[in-house]
Amino acid sequence: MSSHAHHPTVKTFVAVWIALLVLTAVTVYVATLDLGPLNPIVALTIATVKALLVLLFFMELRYSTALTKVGVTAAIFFLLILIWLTLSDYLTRGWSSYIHPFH
Amino acid sequence: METISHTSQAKPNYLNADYGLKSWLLTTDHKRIGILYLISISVFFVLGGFFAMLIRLELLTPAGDLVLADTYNKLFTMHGVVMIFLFLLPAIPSVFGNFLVPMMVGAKDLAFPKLNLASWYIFMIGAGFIMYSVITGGLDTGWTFYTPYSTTYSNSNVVAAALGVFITGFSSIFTGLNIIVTVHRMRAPGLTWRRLPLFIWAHYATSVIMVLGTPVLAVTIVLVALERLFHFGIFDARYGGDPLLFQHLFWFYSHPAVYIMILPAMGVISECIACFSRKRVFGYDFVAMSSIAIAVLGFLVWAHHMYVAGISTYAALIFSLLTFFVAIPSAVKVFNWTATLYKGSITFETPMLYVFAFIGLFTIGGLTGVFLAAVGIDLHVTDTYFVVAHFHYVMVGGTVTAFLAALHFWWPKMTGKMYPENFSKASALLVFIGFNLTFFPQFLLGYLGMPRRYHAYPAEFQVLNVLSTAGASILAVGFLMPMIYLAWSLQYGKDAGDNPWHAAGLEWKTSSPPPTFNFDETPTVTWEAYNYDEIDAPGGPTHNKGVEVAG
Amino acid sequence: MPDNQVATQDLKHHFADLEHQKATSTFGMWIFLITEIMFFGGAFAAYLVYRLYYFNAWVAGSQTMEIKLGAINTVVLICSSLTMVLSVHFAKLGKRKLTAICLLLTLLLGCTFLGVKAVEYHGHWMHHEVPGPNFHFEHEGNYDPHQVMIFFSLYFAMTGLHALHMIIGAGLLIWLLIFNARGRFTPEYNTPVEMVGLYWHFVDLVWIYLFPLLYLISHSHNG
Amino acid sequence: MWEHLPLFPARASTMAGHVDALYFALVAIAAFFTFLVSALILFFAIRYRKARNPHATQIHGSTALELLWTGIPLGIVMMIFVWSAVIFFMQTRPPKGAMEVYLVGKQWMWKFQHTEGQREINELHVPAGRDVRMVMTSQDVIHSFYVPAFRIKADVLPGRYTSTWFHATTPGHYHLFCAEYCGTQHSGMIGEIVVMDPVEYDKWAASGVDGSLASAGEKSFQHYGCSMCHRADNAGRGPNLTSVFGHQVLLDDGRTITADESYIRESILNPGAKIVSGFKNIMPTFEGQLSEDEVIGLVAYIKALGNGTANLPLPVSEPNSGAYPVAPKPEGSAAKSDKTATTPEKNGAAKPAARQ
Ligand code: HEA
Ligand code: HEA
Ligand code: HEC
Ligand code: CUA
Ligand SMILES: [Cu+2]
Repeated sequence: MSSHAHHPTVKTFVAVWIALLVLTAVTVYVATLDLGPLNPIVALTIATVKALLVLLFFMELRYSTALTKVGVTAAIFFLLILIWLTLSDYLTRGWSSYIHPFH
Repeated sequence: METISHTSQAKPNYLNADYGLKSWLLTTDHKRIGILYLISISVFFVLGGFFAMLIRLELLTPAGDLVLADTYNKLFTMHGVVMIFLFLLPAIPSVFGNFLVPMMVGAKDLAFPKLNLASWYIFMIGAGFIMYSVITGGLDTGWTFYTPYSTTYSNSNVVAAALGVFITGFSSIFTGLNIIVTVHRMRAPGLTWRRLPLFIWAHYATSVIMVLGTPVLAVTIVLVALERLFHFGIFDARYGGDPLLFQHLFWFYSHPAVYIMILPAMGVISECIACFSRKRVFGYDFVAMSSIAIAVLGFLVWAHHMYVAGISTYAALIFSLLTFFVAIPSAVKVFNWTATLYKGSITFETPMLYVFAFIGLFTIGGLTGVFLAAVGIDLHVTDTYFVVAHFHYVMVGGTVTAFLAALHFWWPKMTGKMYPENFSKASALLVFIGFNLTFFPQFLLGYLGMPRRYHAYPAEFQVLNVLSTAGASILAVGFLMPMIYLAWSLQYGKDAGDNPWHAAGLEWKTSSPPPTFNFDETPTVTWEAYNYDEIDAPGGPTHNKGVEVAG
Repeated sequence: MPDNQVATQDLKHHFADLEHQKATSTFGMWIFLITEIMFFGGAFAAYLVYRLYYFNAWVAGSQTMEIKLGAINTVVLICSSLTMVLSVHFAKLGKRKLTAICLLLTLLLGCTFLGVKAVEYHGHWMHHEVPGPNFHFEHEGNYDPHQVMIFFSLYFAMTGLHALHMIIGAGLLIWLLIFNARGRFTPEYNTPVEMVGLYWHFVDLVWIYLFPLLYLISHSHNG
Repeated sequence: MWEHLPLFPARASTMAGHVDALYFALVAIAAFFTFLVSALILFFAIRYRKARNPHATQIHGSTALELLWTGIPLGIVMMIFVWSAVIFFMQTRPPKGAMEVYLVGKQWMWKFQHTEGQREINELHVPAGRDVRMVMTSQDVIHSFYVPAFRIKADVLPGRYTSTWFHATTPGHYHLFCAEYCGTQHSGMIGEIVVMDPVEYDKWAASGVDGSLASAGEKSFQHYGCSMCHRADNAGRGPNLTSVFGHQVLLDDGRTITADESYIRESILNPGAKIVSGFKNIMPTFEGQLSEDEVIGLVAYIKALGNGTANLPLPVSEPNSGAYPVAPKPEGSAAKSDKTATTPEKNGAAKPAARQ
């Protein structure tokens, strides 16, 4: 697509809508398979694709100013900070700081 | 810009534009809303100060014989909650940010005036809930609401207070949102980012924290309330919940929140120090960027409040390392302010005295923060009076001092009147002496091992506590005086003229008090920030016509 | 910039022109949505921590979720997003009637979502799966029922907050319908429709993550 | 006079010196920068006051200076970080073979249990010159175990064990404070640490106790029927607990964790929380049936099983036959089961067992 003055058409919306429905069907189907640790990865990847479709087309982020894009990226960045640094505690608690007296 | 009339009262301004209570309560003028905030937070400051004085009185004797233990616990909790959520967080951004940001960027108002008024109402409703909790038996969880005490064991009115904090949070979010959008979208022509006053940079950084941090506090509080009302178990060890998760989420907001408190104060200092040394702020770019750096790095250090709380050793080390980084931009600011004085032409009006006090006290407060950042030391002094001293040095010695600087500096702008210089200097001195006497002994107490939130304490700590209480009494007088003489000056103060300080900045290029829409005509900016050389140059440049030029 | 735009009742005094006003509002709305990201983000962080810690309980809890109802609701929300985006589209074209129809459809779909959610909540209620003293959970699997309760706590907190946002959204839609009926939206001035649209899509977006996290990702594990 | 105005806390542990040294360094740095900044401000204020310098000279800044005053503080804080991290590792990693004291905090008192069997409330006797590790939990809210003279502090949490350790150097009486706000009598939740001469301490520890903590645990183990499922011949429905403590345990979700006190505690109170690989979640929860003291006894007992200083009650095997070869330290096998895992050699040797 061209400049930001160009707004999506009804056709784009319907296409995105269909894509979303298809992805929903896929993710529900995949959930019935046992892929082990891949299950959450697949499901979240699909969710992220769906989220991006909504963000970029329905919410027209694709046609928004750079500033808006930076803002959304920043929010996601800080959310990841929250999750990542919190997990830095939870995931290392097991590396017991406590000595193993019997080694 | 119109020419200056020396009887600015005759000019229509935002104060005399309209009369009656309704014209204030339904105003969308950012200046009037700023005044509404000023009145509200002053009330809460006195209330919080009242609780503080009762705390200090109680601690005069080791036995804890003035009030009951429960009462004492409620006192410091309500002192903390009122001071933080109802006074210090909104103090500078909601009063001076509101009043000055649109003028400094040359706009008629904030981007969303109705939202701005709504913020004030939301703030007052939230404050209402907190006050309700105070009246109906108080709150005794500490301002930190730690679980599982707050969710399960406390008998006080936690839900109302939590709701209050939740609601005031939205006021903060909306203020931040308004400031961000205003700075991006409402700047006058020619006012590029690098021409913005440092006050704006500081408020911009503050607003980013407000917008990104406060929602996390909000959802945490929702979970606490659900836990307390319906026993959700998310933070309750009896159900396998982890109380530390609450602390993570709480401090994810509340550490950045301390920068919500200090960054606007730093903005004030930059404005005042430039004006009273008649100089551009040394290293403008670095001071501006350090505000942003503080805002960003401030989100990475929260668990330094939890070193001994049971987090993993490795996490503690990571957070300690990151905490040291966040100290650096503050250091950059302190050095740049100091360098600004070099070869200045310095005068000692009251705001400048507060600036000097700020730099000294903030340096001590900040450097003791570095003590706390060092995990090895924090292990000993956390939850002692050392921490209490640290945060009063940054919050009272820092932010409240800067608030007073701002109040004196922009008082003529807001009211058109001068405050009495002699009284104000005397009170600045009292604040400085009283403050140090109150809180310096607490560093010693802390290292000696006196835990905080103690209603009674071993007798050997008494002497230092008596000193602290004595200091607090002096401090109270120091804080009382401005309230009296500023109120007095509304009636009897000298007319200030439009720009008594010959200060730079767009807010001074309109009349004092400003007209309702700030500028008769949207200004076009062609000069750099802090162009004191041009202002003070004989004859001054055209854009400065009308301002009396010194020398 | 001199004010060369025809001043309408819609232009607030402190903006240069309508375009300026609209750009500002849009940006403000995005900032608000950023706060929303962080708001739900806090709950997501809690969810993640406990899923890592209490995996078995998460599997057990998640397997009692009705995937069918969740999937139906996902489809309902996606459809409502389409109708919402169309109402914005038609509002921009000044087609009042089509706007109204699309808004109404969005509202109906929103209510459907809430209705289905209510059915699910009712089911959990009947099965004593609502956290609190009456919580009771007995299924196959190696898990600790306490931890399953935490799963349900987060489930209710997250879907509840999401539903609350939906209710607010429904209120906003009604408000838009009234304003639209009064003919307040024109091709020049339709900012409110667009703003509510952004909000509605955001609420949809939250659900796009809630659905797999709560219903799907632990479904096929039979720990 | 200094009794009324103490300015520095007593130094009664090996840690105190380390912490104080860093503290003094920080005080020096803080004083240096505070005086530097104040002196510069004062000097500039006087030298460049308007009366003396009516016209300011505009200076935009200096990148060299900026780098200098970013770099120097950065260098300083990085040094502090390393130094403090070293101290922190000392503070958080108890040395091997430390004797152990169990602590249960509750609103508003401290309950201690020595492995030798002594119980105390709000008063803790410890020997000078030995490493002491505290294993702590809370019955209700969060408390914090704080001994200023030792420069140590650690929060005491409900639902799990936290730990800290110290090596007292000087006999005497020291404050014990609760440093985490815990409700009405938070400031009343104070106690005393009595540091004793080691010989005195051993005497004290041995007097008037009817069996060690582990032996109390052993009794509970039988009383609550644990022995029905946990048997040394691996014939029970539960895992053999002989060499669990301090070892890696494979869980059924694939994770491996080290069995520390918190894990044992959780296994007893929330058996479903972590399931041992190859077993079913059939162990009933003992939450609500066991007091924290009994849990501690059980933990001490299972610990003793782990290092071979105690045996599972096992009718089919002769006692003390070394039937549990997994135990890495056979040292205890000669002793009766009331000698615990945690008694270090020197302590064990000094223990005048006959005086009971
Ligand atoms: C305005 C509020 C404010 C500000 C600005 C700060 C600033 C800092 N704070 Fe503080 N802090 C609080 C408010 C604030 N704090 C509060 C309220 C609490 C307690 C909450 C509670 O528990 O109730 C707290 C608690 C607290 C703790 C936890 C203590 C504990 O509970 O155990 C820690 C630990 O790292 C810490 C560190 C810091 C650091 C490193 C800074 C830094 O940002 C400081 C940076 C500044 C400087 C460093 C000074 C200037 C520099 C120089 C002059 C140059 C030389 C510098 C060097 C050589 C480094 N603070
Ligand atoms: C903005 C924040 C702020 C401010 C301004 C203050 C100001 C003061 N604080 Fe505050 N304080 C906190 C934030 C703040 N505090 C927080 C967050 C805590 C932690 C709470 C917790 O643990 O949960 C705390 C805790 C705290 C404690 C520790 C309590 C404990 O742990 O047991 C103490 C003890 O001395 C104390 C004292 C004071 C004093 C003497 C002042 C003085 O500066 C106040 C002086 C001001 C006035 C007195 C009002 C104005 C004066 C007048 C109108 C004159 C007339 C009035 C009288 C004569 C009464 N505070
Ligand atoms: C009904 C049988 C049964 C009883 C009674 C029982 N347990 Fe267990 N226990 C088990 C089973 C099965 C497991 C392994 C599955 C698991 O981890 O929950 C286990 C696991 C454990 C573990 C973790 C062992 C490891 O290898 O990691 C400990 C510790 C433990 N039990 C202690 C006790 C104590 C103490 C008691 C008595 C208060 C007790 N058990 C009573 C069946 C039982
Ligand atoms: Cu226990 Cu404070
Ligand atoms: Cu902090």
